[in-house]
Amino acid sequence: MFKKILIANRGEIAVRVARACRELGVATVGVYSTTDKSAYHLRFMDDAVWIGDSPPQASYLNIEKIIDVTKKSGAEAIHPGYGFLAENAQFARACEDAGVVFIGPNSKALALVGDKVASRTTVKAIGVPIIPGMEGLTEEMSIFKNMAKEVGYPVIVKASLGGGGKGMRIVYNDEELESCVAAGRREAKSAFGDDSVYLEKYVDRPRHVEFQVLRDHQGNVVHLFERECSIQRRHQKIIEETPSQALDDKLRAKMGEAAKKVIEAADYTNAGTVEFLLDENKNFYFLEVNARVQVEHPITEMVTGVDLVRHQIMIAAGERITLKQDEVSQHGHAIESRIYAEDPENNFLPSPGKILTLVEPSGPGIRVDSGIYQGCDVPPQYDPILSKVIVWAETRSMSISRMSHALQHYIILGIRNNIGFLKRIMDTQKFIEGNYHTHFLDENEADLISKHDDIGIALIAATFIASEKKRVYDARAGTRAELQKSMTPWRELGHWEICGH
Amino acid sequence: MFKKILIANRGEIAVRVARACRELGVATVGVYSTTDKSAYHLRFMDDAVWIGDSPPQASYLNIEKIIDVTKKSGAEAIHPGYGFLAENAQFARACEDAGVVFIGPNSKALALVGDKVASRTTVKAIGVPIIPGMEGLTEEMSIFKNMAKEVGYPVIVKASLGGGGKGMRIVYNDEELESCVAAGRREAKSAFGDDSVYLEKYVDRPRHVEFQVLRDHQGNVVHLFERECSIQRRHQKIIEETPSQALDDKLRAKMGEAAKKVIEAADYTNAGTVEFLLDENKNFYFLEVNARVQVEHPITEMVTGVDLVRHQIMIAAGERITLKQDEVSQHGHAIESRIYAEDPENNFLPSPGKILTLVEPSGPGIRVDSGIYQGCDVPPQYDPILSKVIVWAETRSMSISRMSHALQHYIILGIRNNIGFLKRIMDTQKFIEGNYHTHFLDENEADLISKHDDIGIALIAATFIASEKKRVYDARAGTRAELQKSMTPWRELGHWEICGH
Amino acid sequence: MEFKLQYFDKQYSVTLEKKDDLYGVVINDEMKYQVSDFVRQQNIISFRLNETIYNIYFAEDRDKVYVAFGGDSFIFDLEKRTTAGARRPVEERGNSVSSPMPGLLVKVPVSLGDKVAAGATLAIVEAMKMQNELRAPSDGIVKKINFKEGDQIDAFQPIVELDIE
Amino acid sequence: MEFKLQYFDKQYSVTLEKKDDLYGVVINDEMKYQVSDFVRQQNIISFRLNETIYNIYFAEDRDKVYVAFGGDSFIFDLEKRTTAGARRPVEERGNSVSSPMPGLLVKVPVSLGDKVAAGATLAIVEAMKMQNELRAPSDGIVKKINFKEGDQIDAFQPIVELDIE
Repeated sequence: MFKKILIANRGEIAVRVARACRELGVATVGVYSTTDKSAYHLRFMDDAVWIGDSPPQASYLNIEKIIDVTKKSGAEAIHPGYGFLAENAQFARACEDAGVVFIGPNSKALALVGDKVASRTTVKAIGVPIIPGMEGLTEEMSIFKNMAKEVGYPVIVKASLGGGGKGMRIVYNDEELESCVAAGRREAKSAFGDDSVYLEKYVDRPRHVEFQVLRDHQGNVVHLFERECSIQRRHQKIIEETPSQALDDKLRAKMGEAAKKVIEAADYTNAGTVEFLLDENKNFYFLEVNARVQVEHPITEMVTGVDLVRHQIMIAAGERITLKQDEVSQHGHAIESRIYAEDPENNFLPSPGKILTLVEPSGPGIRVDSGIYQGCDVPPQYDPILSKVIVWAETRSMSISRMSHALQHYIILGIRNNIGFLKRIMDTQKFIEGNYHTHFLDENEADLISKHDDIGIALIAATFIASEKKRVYDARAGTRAELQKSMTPWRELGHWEICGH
Repeated sequence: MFKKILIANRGEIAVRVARACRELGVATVGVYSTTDKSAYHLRFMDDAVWIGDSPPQASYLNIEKIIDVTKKSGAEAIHPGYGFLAENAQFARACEDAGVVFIGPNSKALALVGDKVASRTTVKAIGVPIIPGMEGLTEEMSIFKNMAKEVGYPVIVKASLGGGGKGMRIVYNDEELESCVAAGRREAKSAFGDDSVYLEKYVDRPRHVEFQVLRDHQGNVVHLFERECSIQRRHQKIIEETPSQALDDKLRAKMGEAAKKVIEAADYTNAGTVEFLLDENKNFYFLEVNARVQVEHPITEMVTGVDLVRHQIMIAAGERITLKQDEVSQHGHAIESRIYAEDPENNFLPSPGKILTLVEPSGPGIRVDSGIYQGCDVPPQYDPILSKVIVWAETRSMSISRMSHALQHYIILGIRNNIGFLKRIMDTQKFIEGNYHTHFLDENEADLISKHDDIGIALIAATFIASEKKRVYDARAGTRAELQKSMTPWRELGHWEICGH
Repeated sequence: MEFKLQYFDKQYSVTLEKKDDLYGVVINDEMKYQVSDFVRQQNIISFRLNETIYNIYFAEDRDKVYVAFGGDSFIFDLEKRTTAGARRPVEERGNSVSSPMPGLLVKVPVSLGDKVAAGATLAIVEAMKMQNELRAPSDGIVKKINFKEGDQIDAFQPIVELDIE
Repeated sequence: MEFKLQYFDKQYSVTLEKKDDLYGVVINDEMKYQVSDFVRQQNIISFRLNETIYNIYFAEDRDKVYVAFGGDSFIFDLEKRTTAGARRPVEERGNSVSSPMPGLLVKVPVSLGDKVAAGATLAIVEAMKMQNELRAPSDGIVKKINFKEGDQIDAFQPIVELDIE
């Protein structure tokens, strides 16, 4: 096992990795940008090194600097978390060149799965279904047109590299096709530095179901079942659950085996996720491989009892997976909700700022993976994810009830956040029934924005706070005698602070 | 299901019960004494009622008042938690008389299991082993003497009612017997209002292993495996784990069946725990039935996935247990540590007071059931338990590592507490080996008190805080000009607050 | 005693009146409550309304009161809003664009003196990986550019100002 | 610059000296450290010692500093102790008994003028379900009883005072 690991990330995932390390007896080196010098994740590290200015390019994406501080610190391995450099094959290669272990897939597998067109070809060759569409890159508009005709409209144009909806366009007819391809190229170029796009059949109202796989350097491979991630806003998952309501045991076993075949075909090592789309007739199609620990990994940990981050580290250290496929099983039900610094009442605009009050939910079956503390600043430079609430319960309905109450009792004041929005999803009949798809939020967003039915209660509380603010303000402004004469709300209303039972 | 439940308790267990209620959609009524008017548990209740002055007798033990406020509140049932009135058969009867459901065993079973001598007789009759000793009460010293001779010294004198070591005396020879019986009687009288004592063979260095049982009003019964509670200080459990290292599957099944037979023989309903002693030759003996939800119930919840408090409420509401014995299993390993307001460095003296800083551990597999918040007062009138840390992990060794780190990162400042003491137990080779017994702490206590090897680090931190206190103090005392002249440590040392990377 | 609070663009007038142990609360002459048993601790205020005790976390910050209830959090402004700090649609500002969120000024694709049409992109601001395009509220000529690309900007500060004929 | 801190009955003298970016810390002329990179936030202080950054939660309260490290918490007294608030064995007090913890005075089994032997129980104080017997430090005569049964008492307040011949 490693003696020291550098964690090249920030926020909740850096904390998550640090916890795994300390339980393994591995020392940790944290890194931080200028704006992050008092960031939460540093409280969990044995050492902390400054790696550059606040913009990600200058620090968390600065490959040379990160390799350099890793060597200086004596760390033998780097855990990249998710985002930033996690799926950057160039970074993985730089680690290999520097003699540092990259805790993730080998750079060759990473490059392969990062190229969507190449991975489609690989996957098709082993007989795992893919969405009908182009299997090579081209600049020829006529090939796009023919392919669209062949698979039938609607079709979708996607960037070959990258994800997160960038470069993606749904096309409904021949007329739109050319301009959509051009727009997709521009967006892809600016987001990923490469303007390659391809086209495939657009699957309407699919479910997004992914399988978690682990594979060690000895070739042992095991899948840890599925996660359903169909609750998405602008192609961004915000709620995930497992088991999926869409699978029965037979389909689950079939998809699990397909996921393992994909990982083996790519000669992929470490933890990886094989994403599938499931159409309304329960046909599944390979989508892509996520070559990192995922934001939603905790729900798999909750139902299988397998610590994924610890397994990542152990596999990277050359250890064998001792789990056997027939020994892992799903136990109970888990849901994750992602807490973002964004304002659902104002078009989900980012909301950086200072967290004035923070109270996390706790209790049986509740886990909070957090990257914030009371008093911290949430900087505008990085991803708006603040934390994740993960619940486990015996049944799906208890799990939903637990999540709803956990969210209701999660207090983040000072910045706007999506907690109420997430809670309303939990309370929605369609979600409770489990019959949803990736367009669920788009179709229901209006109903999920707060109606402020309870604003009266909030106003009562705020008014009493305001009355005391005014009293304190008046007391500062005037002398004692003047205060006696003035009709402050305080004296008029009496002192209510200490009144008790 | 009930619509509203009154929770006749305080602290972490009142919070635990309130969480179970809200997830079931049941409204809660909390109660509080005068000193508890800002207590943590009230934050989790839908309503809160004052029930009397601070001494327990005036409030949390005030049967008449509690029944009265229950009726007035419209609550249909009372959950008593543990301690206070939880095992008071008179209270259970008063509930029955008032037409309120007591969430616990029926009063007849409660009275039976509360009487240790009567329950020994019941248990012996069904063929479950008991420790050899007296099976009836007597004032005759000669009967005590003959029984001691029959079973052989050492013997133990115990109070017939009550527990917690009160009235208990270990006797090594004939000469001590009479005075020990007399002392036991006095203590029992003062603790439980009844001076009945009895005598049994003293089992040296036993392990304390208990089985959790659930039984519904339809007669369905299931056990949820064992908890090992041998880490005790003055007969008070402080660390519990499951599975026990002392049992193999065969012995586990045998003891589980014995536990169910005991519960059935007493016609016991709801959740109950059958306690056994296990001697060095793995013989087990019935000890007593704990007729309540126990402090250590969460570790059973963690390894079986069964929510015990929810089951208590469901059983009390007349619902059937749907769990089948062959469907419940133990998954992974769980440990609980009890956090007390007591000072290990000063003979474990209670340490009430104000909590100035509170940071709870969190992360995968960590659950904190707490009864405190930052800024709260821990009153001197009640039990010193502040909270419980419960961890789960795949294996026992990972579970111990997780607990050790969770304790290390549990911050309670303002009052003294036993967190460091508990952490040192986790780090002890003997505990890690799993080969321990109920005298473990007595035999190792000296090694578990802090040696202050790290006091240097604490002193560095404290000194820098002190230097700033002095600076602020000086700044207040003098004018700005005087401050310039005086040699404060602050100016001498420079301003270090804002210095960063 | 009357208090004025604002949530987004909505004004609330709240009157408090004490009668014995009860407080009468009237909001906008519509919603009426009788509350009692106020207890305030460091960051939580509790009160009774009918058969329920509400425990409500709050925070204060200059002219704002933050209140959490039922999963939602409310930010109330206590005083009349000045332009800075106000949150109103960019279109309302007439002759300038500003960002509704603090962030990095990524691009200003116009120059002084440029003639722009309503809806043209005048600036792109990025925060938390989200880019926001700020568009001209009406036809006009670029009169003033207050920041340069790469600047960190606050919310509601005019970035580009137009001359509107 | 020297600071005096006390932990239980143990005195620590800590000197801080600043050299460039480092602080030299010497404790009781024995333990020597070179620390750097101090950052203080609301309730946490961090500093570097060799290759480790320590993040240490603290609290302050009048003349005390509370520090948590490695699971243990330390309460340091900053000023010379007065009798009240000091924690020293009851026996040292000579002619009176007091409780080392706040609690309820359950019993005073002696009366004014009683002659008592060393080790006799003079008072029983209960806190958190634990009873503590306070015993006479030496032979003597009961001179003063400062509280009555049922009183709530603070730590280190003389409860029963003796005349010692």
